[in-house]
Amino acid sequence: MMAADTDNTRRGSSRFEDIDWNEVEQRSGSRPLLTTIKLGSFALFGLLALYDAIRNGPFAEWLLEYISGGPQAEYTVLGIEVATGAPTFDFGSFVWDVTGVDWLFVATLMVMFWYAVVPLARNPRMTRYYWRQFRKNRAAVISMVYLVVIFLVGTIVPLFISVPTSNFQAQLLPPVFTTVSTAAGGDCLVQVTDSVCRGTMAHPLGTTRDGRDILKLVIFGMRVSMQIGLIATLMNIVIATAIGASAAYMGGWVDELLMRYVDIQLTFPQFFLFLLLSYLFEPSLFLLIMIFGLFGWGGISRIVRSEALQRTEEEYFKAAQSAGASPLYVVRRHVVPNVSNSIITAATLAIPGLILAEAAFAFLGLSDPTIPSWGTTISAGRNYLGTAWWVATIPGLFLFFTILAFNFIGDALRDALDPRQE
Amino acid sequence: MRWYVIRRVAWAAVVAFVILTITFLFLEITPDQQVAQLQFQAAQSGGDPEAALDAYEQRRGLNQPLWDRYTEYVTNYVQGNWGWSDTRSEPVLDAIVASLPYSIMYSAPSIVISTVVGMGIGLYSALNQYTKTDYAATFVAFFGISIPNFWFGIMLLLIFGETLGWFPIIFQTSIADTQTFSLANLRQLFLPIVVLSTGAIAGNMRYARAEALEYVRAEFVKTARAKGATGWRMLSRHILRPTLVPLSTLLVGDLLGLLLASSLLVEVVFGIPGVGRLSYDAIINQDTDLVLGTVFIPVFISVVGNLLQDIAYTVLDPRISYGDR
Amino acid sequence: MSDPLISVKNLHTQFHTDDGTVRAVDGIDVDVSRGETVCIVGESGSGKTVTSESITKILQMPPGDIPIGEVQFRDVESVRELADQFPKRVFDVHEDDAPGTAGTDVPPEEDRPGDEKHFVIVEERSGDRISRGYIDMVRAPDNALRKIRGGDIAHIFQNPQSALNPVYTVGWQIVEAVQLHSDDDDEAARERAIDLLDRVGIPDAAARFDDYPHEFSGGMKQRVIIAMALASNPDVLIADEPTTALDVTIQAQILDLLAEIQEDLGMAILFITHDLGVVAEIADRVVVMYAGKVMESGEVFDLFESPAHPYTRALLECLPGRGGDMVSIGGSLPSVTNPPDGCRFAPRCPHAVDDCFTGDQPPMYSVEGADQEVSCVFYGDGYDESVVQTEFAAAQNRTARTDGGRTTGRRAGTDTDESVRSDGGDR
Amino acid sequence: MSARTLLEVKGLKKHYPITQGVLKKEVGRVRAVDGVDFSVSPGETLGIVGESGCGKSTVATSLLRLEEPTAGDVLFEGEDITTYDKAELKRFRRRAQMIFQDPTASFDPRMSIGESVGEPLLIHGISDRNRRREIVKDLLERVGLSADDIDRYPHEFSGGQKQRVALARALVVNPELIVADEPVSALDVSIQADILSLMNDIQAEFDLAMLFISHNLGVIREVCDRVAVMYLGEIVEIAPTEELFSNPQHPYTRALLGSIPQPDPRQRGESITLSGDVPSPSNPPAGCRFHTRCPDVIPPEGYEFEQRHWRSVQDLRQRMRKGPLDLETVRTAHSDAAGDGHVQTAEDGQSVLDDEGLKAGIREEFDIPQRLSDDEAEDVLDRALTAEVSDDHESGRDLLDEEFQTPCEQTAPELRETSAGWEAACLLHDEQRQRVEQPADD
Repeated sequence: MMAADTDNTRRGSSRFEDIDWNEVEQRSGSRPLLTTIKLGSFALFGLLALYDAIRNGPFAEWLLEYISGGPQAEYTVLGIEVATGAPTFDFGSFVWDVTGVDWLFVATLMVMFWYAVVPLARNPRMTRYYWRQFRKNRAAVISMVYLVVIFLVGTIVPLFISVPTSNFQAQLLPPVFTTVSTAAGGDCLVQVTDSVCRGTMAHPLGTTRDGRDILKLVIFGMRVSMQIGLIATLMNIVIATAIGASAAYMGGWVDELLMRYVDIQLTFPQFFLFLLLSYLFEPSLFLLIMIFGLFGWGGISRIVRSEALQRTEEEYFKAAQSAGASPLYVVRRHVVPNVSNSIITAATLAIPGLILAEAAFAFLGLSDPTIPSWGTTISAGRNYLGTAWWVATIPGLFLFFTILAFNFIGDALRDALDPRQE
Repeated sequence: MRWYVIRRVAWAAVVAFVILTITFLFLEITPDQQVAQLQFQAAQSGGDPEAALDAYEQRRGLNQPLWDRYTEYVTNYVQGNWGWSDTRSEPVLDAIVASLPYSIMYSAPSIVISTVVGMGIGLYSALNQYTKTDYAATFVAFFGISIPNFWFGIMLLLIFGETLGWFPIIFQTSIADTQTFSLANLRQLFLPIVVLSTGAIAGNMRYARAEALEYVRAEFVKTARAKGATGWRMLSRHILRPTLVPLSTLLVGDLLGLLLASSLLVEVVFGIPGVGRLSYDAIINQDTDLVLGTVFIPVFISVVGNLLQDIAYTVLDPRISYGDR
Repeated sequence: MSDPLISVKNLHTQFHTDDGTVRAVDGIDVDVSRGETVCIVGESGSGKTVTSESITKILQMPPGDIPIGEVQFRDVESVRELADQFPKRVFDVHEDDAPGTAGTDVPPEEDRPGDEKHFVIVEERSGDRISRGYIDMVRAPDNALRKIRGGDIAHIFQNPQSALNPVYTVGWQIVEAVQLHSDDDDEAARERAIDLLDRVGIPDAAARFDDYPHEFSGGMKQRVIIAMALASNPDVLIADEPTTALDVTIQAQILDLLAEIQEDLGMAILFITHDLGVVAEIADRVVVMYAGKVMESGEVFDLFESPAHPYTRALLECLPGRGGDMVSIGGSLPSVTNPPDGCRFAPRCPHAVDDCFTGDQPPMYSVEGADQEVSCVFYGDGYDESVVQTEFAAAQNRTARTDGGRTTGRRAGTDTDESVRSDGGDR
Repeated sequence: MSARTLLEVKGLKKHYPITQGVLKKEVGRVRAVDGVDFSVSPGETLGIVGESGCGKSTVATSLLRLEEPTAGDVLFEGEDITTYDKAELKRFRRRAQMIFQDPTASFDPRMSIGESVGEPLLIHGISDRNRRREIVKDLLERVGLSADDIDRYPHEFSGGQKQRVALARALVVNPELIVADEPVSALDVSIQADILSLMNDIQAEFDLAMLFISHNLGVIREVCDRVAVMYLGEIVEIAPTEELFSNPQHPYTRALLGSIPQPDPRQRGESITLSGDVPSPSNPPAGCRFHTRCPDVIPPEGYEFEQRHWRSVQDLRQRMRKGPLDLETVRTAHSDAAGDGHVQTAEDGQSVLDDEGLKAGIREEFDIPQRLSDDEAEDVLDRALTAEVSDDHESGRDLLDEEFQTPCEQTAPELRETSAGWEAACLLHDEQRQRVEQPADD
């Protein structure tokens, strides 16, 4: 049909009609290199986490305690956070004690790397196409830059600074370039006149009532928000995908049972479910993430199920089936990737909800008071509104813009990824 | 149709029952904070912690078999015996009934305002897609859904209460009790209503816009235009009416939860002694019965809301067959 | 000859999108006279649907926009009525002594009668009464069009599944159509609606009055839509691919029904289709569209007997099932945002010469000895029209020798990205 | 065309249960495909044509076991694939490929077309990515695309190009059978020809057997060697293409052919129009499934009918079986049929038809002449209508049922060889043959 090929013997094996199918059917395939690296990285991570759990023991301790049962006077779930043993990494100047939340966070980042960054890098053409679609929304691009900054600062900087502590030499200092009357009390580092105090570069965003630096509090708050948002959302996605896809794929009574359960879970207003569980478990940050992650997936699983049902009706699904693909192959290669558009969008829109819930809980004083979250700081500033506006305002602005940014991105992603919005 | 409604009501009962059961299980597996407190007190006052524990379990019937406790728990709730609030020294239900009016005082206007205004803006925006008004409305909606309501409340208090002094900072129960329908009461409820409505308006608007857009582009709307329908008739009959079908589920499903959660925070911020505040105080004071009671109120509202939504759906959409589900 | 009822003159309809301005309809003329059936035929992306929706402006605006062009509706009754209703927007060509604006000649764009605000154009009065004139639908405001839409000009659409509102009964929807254009009370409107349903062949019309659209089959829904269109005895029925979504046996029923109704009511039909078989079945006159331009128009027998434009020939020859060799045009539609110079069809035309690639689309030349007009340079001065009056396939084979490709195996991957997007759908 | 049979389908049935309630109790079944037989030889193209809902696509999916058939055998090279286990089925699926209608939906939007086309290779064990790419590149060029297209995504192609890619994907594992379900229906006519001739070329080159499903008789005529015509889950006629087009034996085939508008204005008005809609496959008519719409439906013995009027009387009878007639419509819409004598003025001043007028209106509604040519038949009809308008629906209905029965309703015809030399399922042909065999009967 096409121009004659001079080197027929070389091209021979590359013509479809020359494939010896009897020979092909005898052989079995090998695993690609990249998959091996991926599996290896997860295995390494698992080993490290196991090592930490055993050496520092909080996890094992907790498990033992729980299994042996019975309320004990010293019983505390908080034990998970505070490692009892030596720090995990100790290289002289760099000491990092990896907590349970940290382990989860690293795992989340690894999953994001392997299942978002790597596929995007491997399909540059598709990535460019999505980027072109996404770029049309300028607000989303700005939001993306903002979130990347928040993410990097929040993840890296806390490794090098310590949690801000009370400093009674610097109470209620205003942010730099602003002044405040000292009549209301508080100390002052730079006195302008007798009763007017000016903020300093030492505490660029001012300090709280007990003299903690707000900039540092905000940076630690970034970490908390990112951890809550990303870890809990990833847990939600994983559970929702598993439940939604099984319901769609198995159908029948499995579907009925799972979706009825989801109905019930969603009837319980999520905020109050979290509230009740938080009350009953008196959670650490780790447990709060667990509660959010284990009970927040109902809505997404419904989306996954309906999307998956739609995908199985698509012709490309039938095409793969008629080519002889096994059900598992089809689900893995066609259903999950195509549902992932909706999942990513739903997840991006779910993250702000979780961040907001954590902030609200911290504001209400229902979370670990030792963790400097934005909500805690807002709550602390509430009592000094008249004298120190900045304590409640500044972390609130960060919270607001972070939620806004996620919403903008979610909306842009929906436009870029959702075929329904043609 | 009647069978469908009966089935839905039965299902709502099942849901309520399952939620009660799950809550019971959670109570069972978590440590009882009051026990720890009692033991601590006993030890401090020189008593025997074990004896205190026994006495406590005796009093609360915790030494009975699991199954008996479970049946008693469920029957108590069904019969309206929701337990005793230690901190308020009255039955839980009485405490809730006493605080409910304060919650309704600001949430009822908020629901009405947010539904009417939100849907109105959403529809207008959909009809005028790609215009400046549409962009502005969309931006406002983003603002509304993104702003943390408790912080928003604080900021409003800071600006309009603290700085400008337009609205009172402290909620006065006496005004609410004696002059419920007075300007003074409206003045102290104004900011809470604004805070609660902002998020709900934005949510309503986004949903209404998205759904209406589907119908603005629908073929049957084109048919209606070709018939000569325009203006209000077009909007109300041909776009709003079909939009109500999907919207009815979204309004209840998503916004009810949002509204309930927001109200708790709003009450805490503005110091309104409603159910949310009651819940918050109960949590802080570790009054478990009262916590459960105040959490079950939104759950109950949600169960009923879902039931009404399903029935509304079948009334609104002639295509649904009652044979399903 | 009397004036046509609808004259589309130099109509341009555009859509503003992120990827540029899509010139869906790019300067076309179509006339429809009373009682006649005019078919606009073309492939997807030719702009035929947009043309039909521009007439009464039922397309979405924005993103749609009609920057240039006139749609004249010459129904004296409507002109009188709207002249009374919008006295400030009437333009009387005789009161104003602008030369050359009277008559049916296409006014050049810059001296269309009146200002932008004038849409009722009065050309002749006998005594005080308007006896000749037209409504310019492009400039008419929505509240003036409301009377015409459904009242004088009715529409039926391609997809009966989605053209009826699912939450209302079919009876309600027809009654609405009746009451929008009459003062009938509910009872009278109901009777009229049942009458209409029966007229279009719905069995047990009264019993089905209260049924919802999803309880009807596709063919029956299309009948309901036709009944709705007939609600106020319109002068013109615009039918946009009304049978495309239906099976052939049902298509035959609907075509029969339309022919019957036309005979009874004497209305004009503007029929949009891609199916030349349907055209041959019902048309009096045919307009062939390609990429937003008219390639050829003419009386149906002449056009099928001796298609003048190479594109028309190609369309007829590539119909499957005629027996004989299959012909394909090769290539694909030109870019809609940035169309090529010259004749739109030139890049795919085997006869194309250099003149075909320069300037504007060629003017409509009359074809000698036939009631036909064609936009092809070969009918102009200095060209031999017999060159293009040969079989398309034969011409393709002749030119194929020079470019070395085969017709069927011709690489279709040469088109640009825009053109790929363009054939995604017929907007 | 070789004499060997590649694919043989025997008594294939696919029913979908209609369930109700939580317990999924079966309350009926949709008989999408209800016993079809046909065979395809290597290198041959068999067309299946029919209206939407006739079950033609279900034949395709159930014979490839994309859906499990309810009953019947599918023999591929003599082996019954309905008994295959997973491994055997996978091997079979390499040898039989499918092409779908919608060129856009049949590609995973997130896979480059290279991956999509190479996917069957991967599934069937060619794990060497470079080798797959070489094969796909070669194949893309052979279906008229460029090797550079391999990394492009489906949205970058036009519909016609995507259908070429679909063909490449079906070819890549070198199958022996291709099932094409409406492969050109979503394309413009000018592109259809491209794809059809490409399919013809490829089929000839590789001696492929093809099952070509379409609702478009023109397309069928272009590519098929033989055609099977389906109606409501059954094959009513199966014949060599040209013969079928020139001399259709089954009334349904005739009607189908007759309703295609011809691109020639001189032939206008010659189409045959069938009345009514296709009945629901969940409750197909008894006997011959086409008898409810058949213009040639056989009249009962003892009455002489004009065929056209007999059809109309049948329509009336079928309508009356569903329940009492809707007399309100007759009153409002057919008041002019009766003539002035039958219009009376009621108490409220409105004019109302009397019974005679109503009967005339009913006749007009159903296109029955005001007087039938056969007196006996006229008498029966008149009595039935009188009963109907005097609120005695049951006896009117029963009278018609008893007197005006058609043999088509009582006996289901089977596919039998007709005098034309191929098979059709129609009692008219059975009758004819009986007449030929027993001339004394006539």
